[in-house]
Amino acid sequence: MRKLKWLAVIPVMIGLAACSSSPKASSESSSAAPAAAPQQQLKPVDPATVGEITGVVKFDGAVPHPRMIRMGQDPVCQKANHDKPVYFQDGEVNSNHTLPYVFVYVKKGAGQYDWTPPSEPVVLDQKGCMYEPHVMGVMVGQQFKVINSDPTTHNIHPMPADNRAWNESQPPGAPPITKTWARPEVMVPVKCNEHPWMRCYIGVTKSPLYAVTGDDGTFTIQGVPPGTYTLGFWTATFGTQEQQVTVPPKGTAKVTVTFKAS
Amino acid sequence: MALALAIIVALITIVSVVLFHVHHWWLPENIARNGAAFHNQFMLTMAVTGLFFVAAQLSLAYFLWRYKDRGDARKARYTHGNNTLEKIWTSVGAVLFIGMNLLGYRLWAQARFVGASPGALRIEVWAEQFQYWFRYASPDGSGHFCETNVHLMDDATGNPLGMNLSNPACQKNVVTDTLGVPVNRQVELLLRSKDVIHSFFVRELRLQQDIVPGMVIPIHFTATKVGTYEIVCTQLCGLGHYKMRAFMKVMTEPDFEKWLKQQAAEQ
Amino acid sequence: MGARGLFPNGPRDTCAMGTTTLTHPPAKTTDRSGGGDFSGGRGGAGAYAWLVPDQAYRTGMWMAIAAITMLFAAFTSAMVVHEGLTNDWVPTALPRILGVNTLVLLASSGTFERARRALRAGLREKSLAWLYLTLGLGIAFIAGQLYAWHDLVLRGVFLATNPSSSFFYVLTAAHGVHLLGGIIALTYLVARARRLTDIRKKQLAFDITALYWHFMDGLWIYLFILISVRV
Amino acid sequence: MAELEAAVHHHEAPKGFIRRYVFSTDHKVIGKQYYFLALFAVVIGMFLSWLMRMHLGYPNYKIPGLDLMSPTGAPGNVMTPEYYLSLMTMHGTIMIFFVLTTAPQSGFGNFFLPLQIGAEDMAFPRLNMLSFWVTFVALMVLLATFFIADGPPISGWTAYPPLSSIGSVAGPGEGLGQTLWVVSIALFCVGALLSAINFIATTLDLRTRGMNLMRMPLTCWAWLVTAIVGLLSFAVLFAAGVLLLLDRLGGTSFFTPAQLKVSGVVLQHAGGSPLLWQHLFWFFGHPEVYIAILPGMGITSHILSTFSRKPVFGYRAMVYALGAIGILGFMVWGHHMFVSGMSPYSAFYFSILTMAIGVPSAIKTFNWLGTMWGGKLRLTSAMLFAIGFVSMFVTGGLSGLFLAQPPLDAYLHGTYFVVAHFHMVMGVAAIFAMFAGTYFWFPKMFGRMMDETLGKIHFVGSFVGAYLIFMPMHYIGIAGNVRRQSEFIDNFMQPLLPIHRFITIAALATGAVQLIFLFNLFWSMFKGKKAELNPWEATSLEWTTPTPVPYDNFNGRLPVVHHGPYEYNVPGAAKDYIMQNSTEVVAAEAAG
Repeated sequence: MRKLKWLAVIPVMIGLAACSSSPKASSESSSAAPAAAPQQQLKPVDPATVGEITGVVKFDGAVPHPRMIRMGQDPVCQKANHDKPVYFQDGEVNSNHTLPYVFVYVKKGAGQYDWTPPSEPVVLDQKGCMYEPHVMGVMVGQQFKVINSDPTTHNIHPMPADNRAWNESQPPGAPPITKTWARPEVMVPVKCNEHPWMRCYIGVTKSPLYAVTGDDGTFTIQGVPPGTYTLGFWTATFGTQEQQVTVPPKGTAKVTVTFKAS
Repeated sequence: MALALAIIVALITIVSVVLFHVHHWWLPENIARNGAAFHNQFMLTMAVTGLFFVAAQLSLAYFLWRYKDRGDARKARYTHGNNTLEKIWTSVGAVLFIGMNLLGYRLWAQARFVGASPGALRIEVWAEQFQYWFRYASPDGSGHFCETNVHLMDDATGNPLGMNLSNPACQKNVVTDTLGVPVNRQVELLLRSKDVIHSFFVRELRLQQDIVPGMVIPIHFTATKVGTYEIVCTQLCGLGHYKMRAFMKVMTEPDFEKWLKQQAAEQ
Repeated sequence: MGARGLFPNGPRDTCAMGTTTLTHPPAKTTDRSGGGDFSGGRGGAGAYAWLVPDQAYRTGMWMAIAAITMLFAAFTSAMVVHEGLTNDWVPTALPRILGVNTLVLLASSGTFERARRALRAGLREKSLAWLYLTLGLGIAFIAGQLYAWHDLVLRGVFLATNPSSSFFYVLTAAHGVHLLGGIIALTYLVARARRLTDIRKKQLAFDITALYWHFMDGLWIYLFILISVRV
Repeated sequence: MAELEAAVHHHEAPKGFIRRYVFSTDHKVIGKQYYFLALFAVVIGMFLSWLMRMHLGYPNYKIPGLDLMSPTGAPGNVMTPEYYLSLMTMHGTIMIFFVLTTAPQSGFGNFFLPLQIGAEDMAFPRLNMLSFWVTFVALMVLLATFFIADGPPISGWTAYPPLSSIGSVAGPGEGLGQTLWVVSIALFCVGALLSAINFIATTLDLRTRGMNLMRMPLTCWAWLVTAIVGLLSFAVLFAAGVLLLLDRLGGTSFFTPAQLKVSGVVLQHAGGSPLLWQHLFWFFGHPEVYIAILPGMGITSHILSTFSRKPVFGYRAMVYALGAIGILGFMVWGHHMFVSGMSPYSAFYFSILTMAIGVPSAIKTFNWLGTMWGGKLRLTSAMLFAIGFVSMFVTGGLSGLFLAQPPLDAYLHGTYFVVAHFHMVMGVAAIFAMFAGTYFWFPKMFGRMMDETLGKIHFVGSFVGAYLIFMPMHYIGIAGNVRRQSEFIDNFMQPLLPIHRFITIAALATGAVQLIFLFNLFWSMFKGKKAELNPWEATSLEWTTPTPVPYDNFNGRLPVVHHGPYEYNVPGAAKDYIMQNSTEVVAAEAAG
């Protein structure tokens, strides 16, 4: 497709538009999305009936040997971590054979509700030349704020597939960068162009029904209206999974998933 | 006016020369085996250019003052030039400039025309935006640099060079963020880049070479003094260019071996 | 300082027309001697001819040719260097029609020359006929080049397919654009041929366009040989 | 009688304002348009250098209002590293293309070449108009990058691929900004090529009677050689620009190697060569240095002779030296690439030729000194700036002898020593020549005199200031201070920071001195003393025609030339100068 597009450019270059390739190039538009479904009436969430989903994400396999981050080329970063070793977070496994940094979110089933994003922003901090948090969620339209707590210049370079990419630097003393995300996307990787080891992931969702597992591998999603959902589990290095779950009114649904070593 | 200007020109000339001469801001210490030859060539060039500089500027100053129109009856000299003079300064210039260049030939030839000696320690240098990586074949000098795969490269999981970690040859390779080298032993660097053009510059080695993607560029040097020196990138490589640097640790041979083993253990 | 010093003796006063110096082409001095059409003023269309000697137009065209030569020298040396530097040079099989196109362009140079000679001989109608033929051949060449691209496209060879195809498209496109310039000049000549009554001006226009046209022809031969060998 | 004839041959300017001053085909209007375009550009370029210098000297200082210029480039008035690089790229591009290439050649050249050779206009007036407007559009396209989301490109004026060829993945500004940059440069090439064709045809074919080549003022020679150099080099840059644009937009791989991983993305390119761009770019880039400086050499020679009241010393040698520099200029591009990964053997070849180019440069210097030697110097502002040019050219040229030697360049390359070198030799020197030309020709261009006292203050401030800015850069360069860095963060650089502060203060002060010039320029345009016909008692033809210069330059009557361009103080002559069109016959002239 890409090549066809450029084929179409060649005749333009010499000012002739009548090259034989134009009918082929036009086929590109045929894959356009079908017309949007008629607007559904969105229901408000009844706070009296909501329940929650809790669970744990386990890991089956040998605990991998943690890999140390080499920050030797920015002494500011070494100093910020008091010269203690820092380890890569992707692929990290908790000592109790559970996984941290798993993004758990309602993938299907919550579309009929009216979710308005909270007014307080989600904050991404840059501290000790690491992103804090490593995995995070944000709602479509919610304020997303980036701050820099390090005495060195950072660069924030999200590389989304569906949202608008941006690439801005944040020197120490610069004001926070505030953005919003227009479309749901799981996950948006974020790079720092100044410190190649830095990376975090942002899950952009339509609902606030998401959570990230902690250092015991557990998670809790609160405020879930009763119903049946498909949960999505995302990890940086062990792949993704899905699971059906039914939440009773005012009740708790328990989930356990297990990832295998790749 | 003319006198004041002449004095200004002369003052600028003298102060400039003095500041060159006092060496307050000067070449950093030399730790390269061929550093003395570099220094000689540098000083020779400094002498020749300094001579021209002082002569030209002081003549300007002198002419300003001496030939100023003072409103008297003196007439300007009517001449269209002098062919003998033209020939003299053309040939003097040619001999001096090109001769000086030829004197520097050996220095360049030693550094670049001749490859590293067989016993040299080979280290791969990988540059990326905005970091250097150094790869050693193995802690004990055996083995080879294993194949890298661009699709496996991932800085955020600790595999910046894209080595296949299940490959035994790769497991032996040691990747560090500091260039450790033994003192008084020739080192050959193989320069490679993952993305854009970078550069490898160690001031104390008087050595600078661009690192070009798609090419493997060998350079070699012998460091003669133990210490830690800075490696900087001098080729504009993007927004983090200003902080793209690494350190070179020159160590005694036993220290170097110990250091490399420790690095291997930390992999 | 008086006005005399400011406006020293001009050509008329010295009565030394054409003898004091050889740096002037005769056309210019002739114009200056007072016989030319001075009434047009420089603001009006087509009124420059009287003050600019013919030679300047020729020089201008030669300089344009020099610049285009450098442009193509850059492209082609880039190609040769590129081929030498990379180890993944995949040659592109050339479309057969290129040979035909070459002959067409060569023929057009010939017909242009006939048109020019006819004009010299004063045969205006004949000259115009040859000119039409030249224009037709030029357009045929462009069409042939487009067909060559079409041929490559059908084979799945595009601009970005590999370095050799990139260079093929760039070289042919750059040559095509320049030849289109020649076609525009030719069209202008054809359109103005009957109205240009000043035979000297007409010859000048013919000469300069022919110079460009032959250069384009020669350039194509060079490119054709080069891409036959390299691409 | 003479007046009557003039009336017969006289040609009037077009009446409408637009045809007369905007889309004019008159070389004098176009010359002024180029001059003011360059003036506009140089003000912007200097402003950018102020911002950079402030950041370098005082990295923590928040420049008030900077976030208005670029909210993402300077959030909270803190300059980001990429914005520094954007400013640097734009400073270099604007200064080199739109100031140094534009003012001395297209500005003064357009105005004075036809006047000095006794022509009524350039050979192709409409082409001339087109050149200017293409250049104008090129500048607008370049400046547009300040107003797009990502900001101007960050790859420097040399735009080395792959940084410049892979799009926004390489960093901010490398998306649309870099594309606009390439388009702007390509347009500039077109303008420069058209202009060069015009200059050459005019010089070769429109000279008036008696004006044979060896009677042309050295300014005309310089413009001619520059035009030829420009003709041959801009075509190559244009080609390189087209290929770069195709790499960026067309997915080709002329300059972009295969298997690149940038910002975590594996790029789809087939295996181009970054060095290819460097060869093409510097094949243009080195001659470009001479495009910037040769007209300045011509202006300097002209003015030194005029105000020394003495013929140019070694006129022929000067012409040959100009030619030699023009030819050798095309053979030395590799000296920008000693450490680029190019073969070390060719580095050696390039270095020898580079040293050879020092020879004609030295010839010119000696001849300038020879011109002043034994003269009767009138120290006008123009003369002072011409002398300043010689001083700067010598200083900047000599540091080139270090950089021309590969083993020394392997240390100095990429340090402030290089910055000092090229700013001295092609920046300050060329700008001094522009100042000299402005003070010298202002009476002809605007009919009034510039204020000489302000001019002299301007000279002293600029001369001393330029040395205070650029001499210390040699020292920190030798000490190993790397260029193109937005901050000096490491311990190595810290001791050099006080010098950077010193340079910053000197730069701000020297910049402030330029305000005197701007004031003098615009004030004199309206309030200056009315100029006499030949205020400097110069010999060349532009001083034979009244000011404002008639639309057809010589009122329909072209002058006839009987003398060389620099006949000052000829023994036995009536005055201390003989104008080129004078019919006075002096025996000593032939002998001299």
